[in-house]
Amino acid sequence: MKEEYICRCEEITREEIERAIAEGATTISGIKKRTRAGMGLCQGRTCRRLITQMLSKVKDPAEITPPTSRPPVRAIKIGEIVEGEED
Amino acid sequence: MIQKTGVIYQGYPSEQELSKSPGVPSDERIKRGPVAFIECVQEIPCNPCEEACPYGAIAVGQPITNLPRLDEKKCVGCGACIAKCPGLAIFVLDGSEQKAKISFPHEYYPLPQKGDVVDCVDREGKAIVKGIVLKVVKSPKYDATAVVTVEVPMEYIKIIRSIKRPGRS
Amino acid sequence: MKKTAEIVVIGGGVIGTSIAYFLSKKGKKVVLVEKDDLASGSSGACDIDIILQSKNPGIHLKLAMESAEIYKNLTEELDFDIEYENTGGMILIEDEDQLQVMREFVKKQKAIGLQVDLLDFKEASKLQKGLAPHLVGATYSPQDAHVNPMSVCMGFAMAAAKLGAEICLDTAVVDIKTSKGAVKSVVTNRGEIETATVINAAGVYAPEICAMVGMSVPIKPRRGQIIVTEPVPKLIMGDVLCAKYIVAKYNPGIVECSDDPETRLGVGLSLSQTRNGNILIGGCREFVGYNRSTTHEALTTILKHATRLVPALKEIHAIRSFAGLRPYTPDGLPLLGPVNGIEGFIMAAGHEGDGIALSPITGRIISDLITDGKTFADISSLSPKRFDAWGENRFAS
Amino acid sequence: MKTTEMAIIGAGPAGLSCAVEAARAGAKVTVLDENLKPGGQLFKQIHKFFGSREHRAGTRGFRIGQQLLDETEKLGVEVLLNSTVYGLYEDRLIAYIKDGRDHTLKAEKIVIATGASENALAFPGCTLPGVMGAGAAQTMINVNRVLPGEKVVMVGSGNVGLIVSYQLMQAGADVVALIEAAPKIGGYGVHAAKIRRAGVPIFASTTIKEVLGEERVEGVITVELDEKWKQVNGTERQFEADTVCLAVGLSPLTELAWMAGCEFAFIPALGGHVPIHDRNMETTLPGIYVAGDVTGVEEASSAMEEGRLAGVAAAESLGYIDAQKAEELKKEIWGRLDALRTGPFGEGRRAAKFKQLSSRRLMA
Amino acid sequence: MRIVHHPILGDETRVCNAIITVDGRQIPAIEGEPIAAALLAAGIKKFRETPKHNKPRGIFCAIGRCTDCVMIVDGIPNVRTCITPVRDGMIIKTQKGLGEWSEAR
Repeated sequence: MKEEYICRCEEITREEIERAIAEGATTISGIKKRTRAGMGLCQGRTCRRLITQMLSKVKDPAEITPPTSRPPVRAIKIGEIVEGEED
Repeated sequence: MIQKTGVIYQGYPSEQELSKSPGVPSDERIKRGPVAFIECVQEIPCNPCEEACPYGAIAVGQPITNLPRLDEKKCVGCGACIAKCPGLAIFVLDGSEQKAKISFPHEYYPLPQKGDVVDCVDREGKAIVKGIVLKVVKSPKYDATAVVTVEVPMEYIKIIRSIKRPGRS
Repeated sequence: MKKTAEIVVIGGGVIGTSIAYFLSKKGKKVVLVEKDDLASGSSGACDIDIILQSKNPGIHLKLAMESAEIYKNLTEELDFDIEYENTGGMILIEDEDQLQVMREFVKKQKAIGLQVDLLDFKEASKLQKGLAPHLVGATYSPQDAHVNPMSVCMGFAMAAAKLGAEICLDTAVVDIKTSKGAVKSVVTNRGEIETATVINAAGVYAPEICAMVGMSVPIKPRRGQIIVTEPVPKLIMGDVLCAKYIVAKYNPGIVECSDDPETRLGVGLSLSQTRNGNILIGGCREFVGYNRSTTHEALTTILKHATRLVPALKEIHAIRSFAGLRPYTPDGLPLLGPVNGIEGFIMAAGHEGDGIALSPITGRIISDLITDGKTFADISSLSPKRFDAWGENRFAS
Repeated sequence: MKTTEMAIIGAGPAGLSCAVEAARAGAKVTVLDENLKPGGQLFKQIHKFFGSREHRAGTRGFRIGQQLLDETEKLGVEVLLNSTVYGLYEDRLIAYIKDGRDHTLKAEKIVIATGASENALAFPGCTLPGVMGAGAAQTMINVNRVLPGEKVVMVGSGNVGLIVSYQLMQAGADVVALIEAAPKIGGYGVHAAKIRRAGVPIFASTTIKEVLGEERVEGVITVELDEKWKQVNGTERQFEADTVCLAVGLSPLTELAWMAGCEFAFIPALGGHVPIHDRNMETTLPGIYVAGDVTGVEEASSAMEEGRLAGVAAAESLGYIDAQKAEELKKEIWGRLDALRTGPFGEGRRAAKFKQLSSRRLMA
Repeated sequence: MRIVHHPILGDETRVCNAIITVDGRQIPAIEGEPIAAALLAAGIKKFRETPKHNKPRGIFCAIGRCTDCVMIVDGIPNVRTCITPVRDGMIIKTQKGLGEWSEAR
């Protein structure tokens, strides 16, 4: 049987996330710290919901909030950020 | 596979659901000549059929989730509602002659041509009988939805609802 | 339910977990309480560098060097991959003035035994691709290294747990009870823990814990903002800082009152690349209380500074930014050891940006102090007692 | 830094409808969208919409998109395309990239109309090329006119799964099966009936056990689920397929609202955590509004109504509409929204929306 | 495969007016369409190999969020092909792992 990837970017499997939950992770950032799930190129935008579902077995889903949202919400070329608007 | 009957299990309405639907005309009416047959059995917020009918034969009213009610006396089977229904759920049946005529919306490429002998399918897409295409109506008002009329033996009037997509076995 | 512990460690960052580990190793029965999750404060919002050459020559550098020694074998010792890598590191120098300062800095560091050299631009360019041509040189030390700070926390905590420590997450300390000038118990939102010894390793929140025993310490949060890039093939050789970083770190007064955002925000380059390929671009140093928001001004200022020194970064995508609070102290040194007036209350906080570098040695020092009453070096300059007068003055005002 | 009275983030059905209402009242409106073309997801909707005349029912989605664009143009709304908003900072400062440069925009009123994104599903083989979102496939066939595959297994029987199945067939593909984990079909029966009579089998209480193939999708093994959602051994079926489309729901794209500091409520029926708003679509932060799927996943018609509501309310608070007139307009819009949220499919959302609207009061 | 005839959208009116080179192979494309669309039209489904397990990936979300479809475009890795428009003469390479930076850049 093939691997079942939850975090597509960092190639983190369902088993790895289950292990992190068993180790005491109760938040999405807790999973992130322990497995790297959600730290990849897409920043958890694809796997967050799947992880929330898995966490909801140990925690009320109402309390599972996304990790702090910080800019940039899209991958932005650094060269474009430093190229400020013309005054 | 789906065991239970009814639209939420089979994906199309059961005989029972249709018999209770206010959009379904009586058998007698179907025998008298072309009439709309509305297979809309869930209360969804939608009413273009009401406006589509130039004869005022379809009523939804308020709230717009009411099931469309067909006034089979007013309906002349003109088919203006067929292409207007966003759910492609309205058919026109004509049981007044020896063979049944069934009109239905069609949105696949290519369109069948008048005179084509086609595989006619039931609500599950099963090819039941061969039929002849009598008419293919396209109109700018229909916005790319064609209305196709096929002729099949009378016993299939309440069974046949479409044709096999062209080029599919 | 009331429980008892030989020692209660407050804080699940790199300092608290390290102390819990070293104490457990010495057979102490430790309970670590953390109000959130491991590495939720500064340890989870910082860079990955263990830099020796940025440390002030003196006790600071000495501790960092001892700590670096422990790091070398820590992955094996903890049986946990902390992503340690001896990468080396450099400090970029932009002009003659900076060169002057760095020359002195290097001389003193060498005297203490750090391997560090001054390189000219050509030599520096060989080690680090993509440098801006206006740079005049760099200092280089092969002793600098990387770890994953979150893994360090996890590794220490799990190793401590294996040795019998109890790690209580989601457990906030609400009070510390004392009697006749000695610690009696720690009260948490999940119950009371009787203990005679409590270690305050709460980082930027250490002052809150101190307040519970009526004590005041001059630790204050200093915000740093860091930008994370997409993972890219190896581009950054190790830790890359700029001389300005050193200036910003040790001269908070200069930075605050400037009109130039780069100076006002205390912007200095701090570049490193994680094992996964993400480049961390820092940073700045601001006093804005406990505000952990990021700002557009810092984002653009940090990136402008970074791309001025390493233009190759321009082609890379930023995927995230974050802010962390460093526990700043007025003399740039942590508060380690017992305090006056409250027996059994021990400080281990105030490492500012050096918590990662000093984590293992702090664990060792505190465990030494508790079990033996002394440690390998004279750390009197780190004693919290040095700020006793500060506290009194503060109460007076 | 640029300034405007009203900034709308997202030029989809909600954002454009909002812009039209506010601009009609006289407000200076700037719409930002990261895409090269405005319209959001409307341009891939080639089916006729449901609803009433006011919702432009019976009109195909992409034509509604074109009509909205024409209106915004006529009203002189500034639409900044290819403008990627990447941050919403304190003091209502919007940071975005356009034409390879960093820009900032400060607005008195901000409307977040960022829509929703498709949920993923994990199963062995879920990362193989050929497994994709149903919306992704829809974009490919209807916008880019490229067929992602020829034999498709569709996962999910909500309206998206049903409609995209139909459209894949219109584009020339075969849908070999549609599977649904729940015991019954989730979307409208009329959509299901369309694909059933085209010969698509629908398997309820069924999920994917494994997708076959090493380099790309070559087949799909499905398995049935019991009442406890456990896989039942021996019920496997194998399909030859080159594509698997996932239509397992949408989640509101709330990142900017979180970043701005809006308060959220947890309402599963709307897709999870959604920003709390009042009857003016204003969030818990004064001057910051939300509209459309970002407030909870519904469909384009309600998104447009919510956009209008936000447009009227924001224009009112900017002083372009007097209170009485605004009240009338809002009442009309609410009447239409309420109508959309009736019937067996709408009641749940209506209740959920009520909960969302009451959250602010509960918090206070 | 391109959809030439469509019952709702009508016949395709655009023509291929660009050539892009994918792993050395020239394929026809339409200026301005997403790179990913041109690749699918040419039957290419695998866009990259993952860093950890070298597994194939292709299009997944098509809106630039999931980043599964990234490739090396004109020497720059991690370019999201689903939202990057085609320009005539683009050089595209299947990305292996984190990809590599072209010196020519």
